[in-house]
Amino acid sequence: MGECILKMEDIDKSFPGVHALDHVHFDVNKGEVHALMGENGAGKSTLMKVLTGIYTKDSGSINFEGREVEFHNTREAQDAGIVIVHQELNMVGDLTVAQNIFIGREFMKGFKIDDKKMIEESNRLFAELKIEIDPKAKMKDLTVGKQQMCEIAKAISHDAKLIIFDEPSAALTEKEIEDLFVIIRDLRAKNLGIVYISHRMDEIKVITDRVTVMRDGGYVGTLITKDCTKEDIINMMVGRVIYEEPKTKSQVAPDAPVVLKVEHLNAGRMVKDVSFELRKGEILGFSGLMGAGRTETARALFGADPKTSGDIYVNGEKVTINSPQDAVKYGIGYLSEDRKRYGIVVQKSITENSTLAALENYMSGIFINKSAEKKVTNQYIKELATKTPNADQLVVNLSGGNQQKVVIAKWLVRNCDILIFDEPTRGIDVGAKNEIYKLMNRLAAEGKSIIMISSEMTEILRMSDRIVIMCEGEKTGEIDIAEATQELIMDKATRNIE
Amino acid sequence: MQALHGREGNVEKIKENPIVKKLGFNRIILFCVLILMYVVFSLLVPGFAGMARIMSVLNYVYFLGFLSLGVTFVIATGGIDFSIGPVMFCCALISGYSMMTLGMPTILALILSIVIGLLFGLFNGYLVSYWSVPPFIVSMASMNIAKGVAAVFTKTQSVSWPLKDDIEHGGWFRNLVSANGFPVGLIIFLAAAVVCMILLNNTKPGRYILCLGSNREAVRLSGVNTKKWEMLAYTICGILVGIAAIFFVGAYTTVQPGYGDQYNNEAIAGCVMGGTSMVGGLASIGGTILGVFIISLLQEGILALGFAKDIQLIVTGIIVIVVVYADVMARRRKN
Amino acid sequence: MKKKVLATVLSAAMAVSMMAGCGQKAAEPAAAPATEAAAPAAEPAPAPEPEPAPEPEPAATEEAAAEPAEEPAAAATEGEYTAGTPFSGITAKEAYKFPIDVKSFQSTYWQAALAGMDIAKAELGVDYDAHGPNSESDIADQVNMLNSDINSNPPGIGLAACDTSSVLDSLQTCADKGIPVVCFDTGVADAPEGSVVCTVATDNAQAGEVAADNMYAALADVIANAEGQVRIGEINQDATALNIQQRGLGFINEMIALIQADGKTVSVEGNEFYVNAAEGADSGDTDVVIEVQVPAQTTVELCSAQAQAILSKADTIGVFGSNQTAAEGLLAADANLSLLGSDPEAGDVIGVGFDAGSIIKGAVASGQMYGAVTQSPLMMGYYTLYALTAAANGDPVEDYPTDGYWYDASNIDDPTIAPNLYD
Amino acid sequence: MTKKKNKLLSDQRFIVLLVIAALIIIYMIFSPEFRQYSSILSMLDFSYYDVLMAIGVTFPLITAGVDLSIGTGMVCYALLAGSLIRNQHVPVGVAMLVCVLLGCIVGMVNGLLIAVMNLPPFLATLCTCMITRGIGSMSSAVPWPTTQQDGGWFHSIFKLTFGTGRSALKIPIGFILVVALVILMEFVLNHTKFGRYTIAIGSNKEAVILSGINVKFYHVMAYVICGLFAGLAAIAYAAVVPTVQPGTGAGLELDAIGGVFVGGVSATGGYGSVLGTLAGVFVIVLLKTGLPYVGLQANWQQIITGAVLIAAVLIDVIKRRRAAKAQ
Repeated sequence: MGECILKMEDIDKSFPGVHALDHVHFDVNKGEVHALMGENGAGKSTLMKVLTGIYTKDSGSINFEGREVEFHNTREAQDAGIVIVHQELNMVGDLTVAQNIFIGREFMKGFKIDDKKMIEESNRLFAELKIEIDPKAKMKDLTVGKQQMCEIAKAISHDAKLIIFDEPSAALTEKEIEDLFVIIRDLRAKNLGIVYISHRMDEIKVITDRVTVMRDGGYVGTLITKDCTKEDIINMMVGRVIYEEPKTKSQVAPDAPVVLKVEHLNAGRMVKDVSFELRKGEILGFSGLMGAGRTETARALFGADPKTSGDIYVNGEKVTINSPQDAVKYGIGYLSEDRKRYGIVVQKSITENSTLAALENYMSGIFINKSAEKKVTNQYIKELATKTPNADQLVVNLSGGNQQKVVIAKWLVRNCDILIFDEPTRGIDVGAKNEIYKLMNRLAAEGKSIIMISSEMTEILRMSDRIVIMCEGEKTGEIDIAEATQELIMDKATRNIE
Repeated sequence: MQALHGREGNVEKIKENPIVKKLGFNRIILFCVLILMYVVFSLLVPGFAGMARIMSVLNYVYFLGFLSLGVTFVIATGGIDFSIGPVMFCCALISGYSMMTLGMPTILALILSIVIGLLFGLFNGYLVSYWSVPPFIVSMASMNIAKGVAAVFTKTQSVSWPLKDDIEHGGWFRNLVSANGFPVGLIIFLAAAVVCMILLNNTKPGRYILCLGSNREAVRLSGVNTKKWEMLAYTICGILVGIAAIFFVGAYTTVQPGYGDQYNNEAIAGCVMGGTSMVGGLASIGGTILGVFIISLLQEGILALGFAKDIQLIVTGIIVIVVVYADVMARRRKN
Repeated sequence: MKKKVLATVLSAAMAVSMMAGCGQKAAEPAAAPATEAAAPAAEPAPAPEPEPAPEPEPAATEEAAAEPAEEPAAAATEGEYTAGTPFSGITAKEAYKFPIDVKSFQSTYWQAALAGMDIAKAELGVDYDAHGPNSESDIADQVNMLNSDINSNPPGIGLAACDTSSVLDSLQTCADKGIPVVCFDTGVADAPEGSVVCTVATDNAQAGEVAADNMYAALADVIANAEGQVRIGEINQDATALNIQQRGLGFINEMIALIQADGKTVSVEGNEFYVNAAEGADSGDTDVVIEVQVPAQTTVELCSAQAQAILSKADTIGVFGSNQTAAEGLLAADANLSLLGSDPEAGDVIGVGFDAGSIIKGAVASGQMYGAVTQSPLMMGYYTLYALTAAANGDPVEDYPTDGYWYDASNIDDPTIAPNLYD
Repeated sequence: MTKKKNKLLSDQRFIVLLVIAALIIIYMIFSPEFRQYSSILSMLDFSYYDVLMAIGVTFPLITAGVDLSIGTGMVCYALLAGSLIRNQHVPVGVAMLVCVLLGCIVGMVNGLLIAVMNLPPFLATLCTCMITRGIGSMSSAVPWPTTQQDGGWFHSIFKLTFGTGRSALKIPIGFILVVALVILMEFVLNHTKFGRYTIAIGSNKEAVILSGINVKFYHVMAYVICGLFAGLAAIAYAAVVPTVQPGTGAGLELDAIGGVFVGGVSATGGYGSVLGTLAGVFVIVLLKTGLPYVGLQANWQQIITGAVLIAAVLIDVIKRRRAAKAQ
């Protein structure tokens, strides 16, 4: 193993209300693949953003190639040789693949950008990666998986000394992942430092040399991969948090009535002939790769996006849902993965958000009955244990977990019986995560029915009574929790892809 | 505004005071600015403090105030309406022509003015909400259409509304603006403002309009018919523009086809100055009223000092930049 | 800032008019238009050489222009203008300061009026403060300005109303407060008793008639000998301002009368207002058509678009632009067509303008524009200040109509005309 | 190949070209006057400043911003430079430079307000619109030199005139110039860093920032370019308008911006083409200058312009909806 290329010491970073990084240590050697692990919200991405200059650290030191560095933007980090393959795709949809890969460092011929050379270079890169993508295609026309590959190609095309892969595999098929590993090994052989962020334990075992585990924004420890077991890592990740016991069998009564039935749902190119049933009191997990069409299915079902065909039955009755209004009318509530964009009205108070979907119940005449509104809000603040000074607090000032609780309160105030949770714990710190799980289980026990879309395998296995697996817009499997294993789910999730 | 950046701690303390919170810190500052301006002008211009000046400020406040109130609703949804000025002229022209030339009774003409405003509001709102045409382009188009329709209808004639003594033509309507020196218009304007305030803060439409300005998708996914409420905001704006037309001719008598754009900027400036955010979701009727008063007072004061309209435009422009920048900074600090 | 700019322009205007008055080397009026265009003899240069002007000080340098530029100009003309008018012998009892509300500063016309006031100001030892809205259509702004002036209780107010109805309320206040108002450029017909003490304005209908008379004189033979229908155009910048309406109708009605007197038939088409207001027009297929067009807004480019449409019609024989903007629009339209000229027999279209300004003056001098009617803004401003002073003194004053002059290449340098041809 | 054909038919620029052709044919059928060379010349004369403004404003619009100050700005520059010529006897060439420089400065101010101070583009440029209108109104009406006067040479930038009078040969080289500028800017948009980042900022500003590009600089530049073209437009405006009048100019920006939208720039930014802008502006110009020829009263122009604008954007909206449905 080579010398140390990166050493981050005592990194501390706070956001209003959140201590995101608590004196974290992290180091990477040349010719090493170093895994950075932790639950959602453990601080992995924040740490990498501090490293690449997107955030500025509050204290601590970063030492890169023996020099003390502090980057102010990604450009400086890039110039120093640190590149990052982002988890959220950061692509300019209106530019072509080649233009995206070389954005910010275009080949020039005088004043003219040498698009031809950029296309040639892209082709060379893709050949190296053994993937087929047309460099002249507009980025927004590609599938999520291909966009992810472009991100990787872009990172590799930099003359980098340290490459950070932030959950690169979330959108990739098994084959693509294998290709990726070949590339990573290549890079390792070239004596580069590589940071690999992932949830998938088996990947970690296969590709990495060392593992650093983070929890609650703090540093837990570093292990040599080949010397440790999966369980060691999991124990470090989970730590003091006692999670809900993973379900071993469905909690749903066998005679529970079907509350929602979806038949042959088609919408755009991401939802193809999807059918499933949801029973009263059930938590139905939706698993699959990124871009498998789960969110699209939920949105089409909810009426948020137009659908081409398909029948929906609520409590046995056929219903027409063409808009969220219709869905809400039939007691369906949707909690988006992107709360800031689709869930909460950030600049408004908790009260205003809580009653948003059920305002008509809090009117006296034409006026809003503000005291009734406040009463119900306070009731749910208490019931869901939302941490806030008062009900007038603007939602923007709450932490992710509490924001999620406000969204849940919104649907509970509306008295929805069917709740669709799309990535319910994304962006929520670990402590709050378990609260959300508990809450979901309680809701199910109280007779609410829940569809839970999740990319976190542990979450799926921990929460679901039954699991629907999707791939490329189609439903590829449906397994009872009793039979579910990670391997089985992964197999079905990549079934359609050769 | 400078003080804001100064002793941060003290300012924060003041901001936390419950009374200040209720009224809104920015509004208190605006109010102080307004009073300060009045004092400064009174000191600089002998006799400025008289009633006559106030009446002349009020004349400007009325129509501009109604325009600003209207556009506040639109901006609260995150939209914009550049057609309010020309539509106001269109209302006044068509209804005035119907009254003066076609012999329509005054009361009907007044109603007609509001109806025309309403129709333009519906038109704008429909295209913006149901067809997702960007508000800016819609208002550009309806501005052209308002000018054109008014000119076609009046045969490119300017229309002069009857004077107070012109009983025969229904000069009584001027009593809505001012009766025997008593500013009736102010009462009506403030009453309308109170209605708007209640509408915006205490009713369902207002709540939805504000929320949808802040995050349209979230509101839609909460099962709210966002299109309906967005269209309503434009419609309310249209109605208020129709009323503004009455107060314009009540104070200034004559409208010409082909004009009116000059009032767009001032109305929007008044609204934004009052703290209604262009990013949507934040609107303050009280702030809008203060903003309108500041613009009107500025106009009168600058004239009284012997400068022309151009200085007023420049000063207004700079004030709006400062206010909006302060807003942007405040927001950034929060996040 | 504004005053400085204004003063500079004013003094330049004066210098040029003086220059034009002195150098009597006008082009021969009979010369062919082509050669005239080439000969820049009477070209109103942008006052590059102030030397020939009979002024003791060079007015064109900025410092000189900013402050006392008016005095020498006034000195040269002292006493000349008031002789024979009701204003002779008036002196100010106090150093009054009058607010003057003009329609706007958009066209140089108003600067000429202010130049006239500057002369009177120097003679009388009074002062004035002029303001106007950004554009002649900003009616409300002008009312605010007028009210603001009233509120400062001045000894008198000079007013050129953008709109005559909208100022009535304010004029009532003037009457109540006893502030005398002198209307200039535009009279206010139903002004309340006791507010407007006198009006100094051109008789616009008569000015329109002058334009018609002169145009007809040039076109009579063409009309008489025409085989088919011929067309006379009129561009009005709007159909709303009273003075434009009067001028436009004065032209139309006079033209109708003249044509019918020669036994031809004539009809009016185009803008509805003018068509309906025209008196005595025939209908059906007539020998002469008078086409009136009004642009959507009072900008030169839109006036020009309208003028082009008329000019390029094959049967058009004459076009009248009824104010500075419309006339300039007409000239802009002719930039590509080159149809305007002073020889109708040779197929030239007779263009008649209104008011002055360097562009129109240049075109008249070169013969591109057959001629134009100018009001006397200079005199108007001059007399306005005298009337105001008299009213402030408490002396009786009466209306004073200023003349509309016809000018063409032959008399553009005439000393009685030239001072009114502002740049 | 067939794919290409379909693409051509759905390209808004192609539709706009068809509209232009249709308008011209209609005018020619109904108005013999319009068939004359001089009519075309005049139409071109009055199109230059619109086209120049539109070329400039295409860039802010692609960044999903807007510049409302170009109309009043243009008049303001022409007035200030014009009074320099009249009162300070500044050579016309220098005055032209002043126009361009003023344009760049105002553009820079807009850019700084928007990109650095984060003001909403609408408000920032609304304010500079008021300010430039105010400054413009402080000056008095100024005619720039006419063709015959000293310094009148600048007219020949846009129109070469050989000979005099009716027989004079007039060549609208302004059109060639404008087309050259359009091609240049189309090249800049598609093949230079500035252009590429302009598109990228409009499409996904966050991603551009993360790519380590100095976004603020390029964002400001988009407004500077816009201002620069407003300055050029001021020269073109002074060349056709006999007297530049203070207090005017408000509303002219809408013709240009409308033209850009008709030309197919996406109202949400991220896509646009200068060639499309050229075509779009010509639709507006044809409506403005052409309708009088077919005997429509001026008021109808405004109504029709409004309708065309909405139609153009509706096409864009419907197209996007269809695309969204297909996703």
